[in-house]
Amino acid sequence: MTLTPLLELRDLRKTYRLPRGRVLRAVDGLSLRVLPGETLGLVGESGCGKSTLGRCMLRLADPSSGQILFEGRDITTLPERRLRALRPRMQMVFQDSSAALNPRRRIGDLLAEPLRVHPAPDGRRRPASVIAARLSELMDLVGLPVQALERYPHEFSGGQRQRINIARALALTPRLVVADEPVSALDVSVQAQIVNLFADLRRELGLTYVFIAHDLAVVRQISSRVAVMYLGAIVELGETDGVLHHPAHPYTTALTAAVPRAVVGHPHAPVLRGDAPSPTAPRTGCRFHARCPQAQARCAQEEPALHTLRPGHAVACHFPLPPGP
Amino acid sequence: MMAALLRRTGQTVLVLFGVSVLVFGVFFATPGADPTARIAGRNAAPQVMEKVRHEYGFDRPLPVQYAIMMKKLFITRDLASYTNRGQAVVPEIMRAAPVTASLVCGAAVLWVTVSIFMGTLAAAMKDTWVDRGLMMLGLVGISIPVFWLGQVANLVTQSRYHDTWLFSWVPGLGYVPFAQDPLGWFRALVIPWVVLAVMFIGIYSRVLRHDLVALAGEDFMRTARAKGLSPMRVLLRHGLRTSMVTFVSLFGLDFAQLAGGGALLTEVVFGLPGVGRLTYRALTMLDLPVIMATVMYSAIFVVLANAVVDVVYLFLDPRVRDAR
Amino acid sequence: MPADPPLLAVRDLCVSFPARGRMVPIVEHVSLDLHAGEIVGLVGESGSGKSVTAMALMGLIDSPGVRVTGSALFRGRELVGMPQRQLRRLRGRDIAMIFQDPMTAFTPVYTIGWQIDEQIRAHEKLSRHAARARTVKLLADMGVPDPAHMAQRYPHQLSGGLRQRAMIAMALSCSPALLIADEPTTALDVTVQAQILELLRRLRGTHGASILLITHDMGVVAQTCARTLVLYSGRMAETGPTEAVFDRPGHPYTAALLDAIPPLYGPRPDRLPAIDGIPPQPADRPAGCAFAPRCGHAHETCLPAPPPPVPIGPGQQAACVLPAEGTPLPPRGPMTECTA
Amino acid sequence: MVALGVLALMALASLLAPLYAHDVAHTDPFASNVAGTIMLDGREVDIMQPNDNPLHLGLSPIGPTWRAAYLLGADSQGRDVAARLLYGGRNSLLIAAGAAVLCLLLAGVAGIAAGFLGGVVDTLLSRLMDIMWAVPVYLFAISLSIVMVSQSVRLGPFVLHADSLLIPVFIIALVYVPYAARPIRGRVLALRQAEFVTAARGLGVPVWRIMLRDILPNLATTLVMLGPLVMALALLAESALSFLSLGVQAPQASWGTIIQDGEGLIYTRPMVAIAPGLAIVIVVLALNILGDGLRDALDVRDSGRRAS
Repeated sequence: MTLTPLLELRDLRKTYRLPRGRVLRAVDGLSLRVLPGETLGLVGESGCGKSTLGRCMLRLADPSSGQILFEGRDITTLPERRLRALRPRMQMVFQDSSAALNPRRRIGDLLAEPLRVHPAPDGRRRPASVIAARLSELMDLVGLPVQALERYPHEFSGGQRQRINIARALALTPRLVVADEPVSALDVSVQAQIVNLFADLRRELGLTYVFIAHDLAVVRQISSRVAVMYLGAIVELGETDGVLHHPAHPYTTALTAAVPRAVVGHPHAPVLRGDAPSPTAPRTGCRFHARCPQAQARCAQEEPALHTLRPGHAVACHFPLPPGP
Repeated sequence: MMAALLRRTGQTVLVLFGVSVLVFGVFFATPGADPTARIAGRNAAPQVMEKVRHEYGFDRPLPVQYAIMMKKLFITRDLASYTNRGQAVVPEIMRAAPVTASLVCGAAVLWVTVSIFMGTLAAAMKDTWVDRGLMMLGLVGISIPVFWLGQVANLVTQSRYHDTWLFSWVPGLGYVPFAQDPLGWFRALVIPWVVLAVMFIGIYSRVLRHDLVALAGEDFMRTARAKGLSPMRVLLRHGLRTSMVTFVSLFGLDFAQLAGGGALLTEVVFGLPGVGRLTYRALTMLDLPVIMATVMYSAIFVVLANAVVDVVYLFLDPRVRDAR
Repeated sequence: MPADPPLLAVRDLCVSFPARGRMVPIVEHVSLDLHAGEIVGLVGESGSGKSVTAMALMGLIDSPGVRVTGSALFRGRELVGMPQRQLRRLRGRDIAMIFQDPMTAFTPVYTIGWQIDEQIRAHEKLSRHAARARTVKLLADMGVPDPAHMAQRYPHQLSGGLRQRAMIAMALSCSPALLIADEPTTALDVTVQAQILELLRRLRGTHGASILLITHDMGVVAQTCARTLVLYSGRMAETGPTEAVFDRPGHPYTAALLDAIPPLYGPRPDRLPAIDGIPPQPADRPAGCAFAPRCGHAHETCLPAPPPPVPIGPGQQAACVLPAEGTPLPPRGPMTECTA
Repeated sequence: MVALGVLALMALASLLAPLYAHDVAHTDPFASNVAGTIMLDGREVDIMQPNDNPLHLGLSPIGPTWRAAYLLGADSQGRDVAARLLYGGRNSLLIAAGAAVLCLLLAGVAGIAAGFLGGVVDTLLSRLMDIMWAVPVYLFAISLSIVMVSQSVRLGPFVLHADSLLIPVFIIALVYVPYAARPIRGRVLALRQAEFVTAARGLGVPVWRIMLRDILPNLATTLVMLGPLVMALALLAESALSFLSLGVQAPQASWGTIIQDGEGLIYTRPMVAIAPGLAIVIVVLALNILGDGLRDALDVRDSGRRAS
């Protein structure tokens, strides 16, 4: 069965030029397919380029090279004006719920904005009554009272603001939603509400998610597939529990082992030493070899490609770990 | 590091070039006015006009005029005043420079010490009456026109209360070279120093207080307190030292502007024969070459001072050192 | 359970700030014991008052009009109301603190070594040279590579993990009896967090420090702390040995909080058991149990006044009416694990 | 609040200048009145009086009379200082306000262009500001003034006469552009990076609409804050230029020109110079307090968010 991917990235790169001739390779030759209806979790530590990748996917940042295909169509160099016509079908939810909402505008105004700037499917502008009806529908969808439309962003708690952000992203019934760390700024009790909301909305509206997070447990809860990123590239990709419970890449192993679980017992000794190297440092060979406990001579010279290990599980490692029992 | 230095130098040269073009443009390329008449002065004879036109190349294209002007300013240094019977301009500026330097340096010492004291004290006593009083005082200082303050100071020290014990030591207006009589130099300059410093004391103490108060909420200030340091040490060694970064950059700019002739009004009011008063005298006689030369001189000074501030910055803030 | 008097005994600590003309209680009646060599966790969501509690113990709150009442005995000396001059001698030498964000917690314009030297020399008469020698030794102990060189570097030149190690080195520089760690790993990546937690656990053995660990992460508590105190909206919800709190939570909030964490292993629930609503603002806390509006077990006895903590097991207390009414929560039991 | 009241009062007083001059004091503030006399305590008194030195050499204008006419005395041409003060205030305030508005307009355009378009435009504009900033503000203003005041300037169809009040407005506005453009550019830059702007782009909102609905309203606070501060600077600059005879040209008056008139009389009739100086101090102080208050008031939301 081959489905046309909703979103496809081909050898995508995003580099930033820094002073003193240094180059930051935020996304470093990355290929990925997002299938319709799935939730792809994107995990990695800070500075691994997952947020930049998320922005590149929607052309909110322009990639330095490579290709982005949305619904099979190349949008890599599409001018902003033409891109606008596609925006209703691809949306983003940001991490900082307060920064993503203009503090000087009312919630109702913010939510109506996409409905005002985009014509209705019949090509005409939406009349005010239609917009008003849609707004109350959206508030209902994310579980907020209609009265909230009259208020300003700062009058809400973080969780409520994130609901507003989600409502705005859904205003135009998109197919793809890229959520960039949407719950990492929230407390556990509120985080669970928002994770549930994402799951409910997917079921109700048939959405496709790219869910970016650093919290493995949250990603596992929501994702059908997981991609593990390290220094701008995917090192492991596959079905969620396959990757998290039977990792093939030493980095994924270390990552899962490092998560402090809310279970009292034997604390795990940390597997990795040191911090991740700076994404500006030049590198050769495997991007992980300097911290890898299993590194061998070959790892320092030759960069491993992401290859299929078994159906639905790919890894970028010369010496992948064997699957568990 | 080397590359950064080279880039900075390149930038400096570029700005200098830009400034010279700007100044040249203002004086000689303004639309609808004949520069010849400006240089020759009011009611100049036709022969003089002709001589000027030829000497400055006003009958030739603008870039040539610019080149001639720059050559006269920097290479042959024979730019001469027409209204003042051929007085060479550049040496005159050189003679006036020490006076300006004496005035500005003294004022700078005064304003830096007083404003650090005032700003720190206000920050330490945040939200008390001392704080409010000092800051209001600063605001008043900022709001006083310096030439008017100078006049009032003259009125008080030279006339009204000159005969009282308080101001009997104040000499008449004018300048005494340091080499000639250090004490006289000092006495002649004390009042101008204070007058010139008042506004800057206002600005700097307020900026410093604002910075220090903002810093008080920073994590590292809390760390410093958690280390068991005394409040004094926290404020001075951690707060003030960090604030110095903004303070110095501000200081560099203001100092350069003043030394470059920005202290004109003070010099005029107190009859100090510095660069500023030179400009003023030229101004009353519409002696354009002199004015242009002083403006150029001051711009060069400011640009160079900016470069120096950048270097000082490197020493003050290690983050900047690595960021370039 | 050690029988000797606790190193730190906090009783009925209350902190209130003035806002809009009245005193708003941020922290209410918090009590805890911390014995020598122990790591005690103080958990709560943002706004639960955990950081304020720590700052109050250190006497670091200096907002105008703040009122701290109750008692906090450190080695038998009362910290609440202690004059700043005495507190200052205590801070950094007997009680040290480390903070959440090691990036902003160091003064940017001095080297790491200078800042550690400064603390040592603030409390002990030591030459510059001797202080630096100790600094380098401490950095080495904390697992900082090439410590002599690292001491000469500025905070921004170090990675997050190294900065936090340097921060801990600074806190330990005068061998304090108590270390208050306020969200020490929140700003760090998980792999680095694991290293720092390992380091904190080791400190008890190597430096004999007791630790009050403040965090919002139940996972961090489970892995690090012998005993736990759960705060909710400025009040104690539950306290006890970590294992007991996690396995047999006595307060519905603790139970709900644990349930709301998505599991990394085991069966994946369709929906997470989330807690509805949000914690109340300190100014409009309900008269009764602060958790009652979000609690599935709330009934009329919860409403008139905040329930006092009642013992529900060895060393375990919960501020809930359920155990006294004979309907305690069922134990969650040790979590079933599917091993990798 | 008090600051606002003081400003309003000063502005009102200046507006009523003709009323005072014609109907209360009955003096003409623009005509020389060296030979004139006024009635004081029922006696007719010369406006120009012999000096009180032993030989009674030379003449000095009369000092403050504390009556309607010549309330603050006369200047060296026998003109009523009080009336001139009010007329001068009109010009000073008008020029300062005009310059502030024009300056913010220019700086706003430059700052928004540099901050929003970025790239080459930003580099060019920023360099230009650097270059302008390199010339001390007053020297720059003097240079421009001397060129424009000495001859009329023709800019296309517009002719600026040498005595036009527009000249100081234009000059002062121009020299303070870098001062105001820098913070505006910084703010625009920050806003352009703000997540809510990215979010708007993600929603497919056109650039002009983002500019209008998301950037400008957030920029307004910066402009409002800068307004009084720039006006304070402009007022000081105007008085300095006029003091150097490069600002407002005779027969018009401004506070700066009156101080200059008073310079020669400073030891004998100090009130001529002190009164306009005090007026400047009061207005500038009020403007600065207003600017400060605005900054505090507009910053509240930001500081309130820091609570954790």
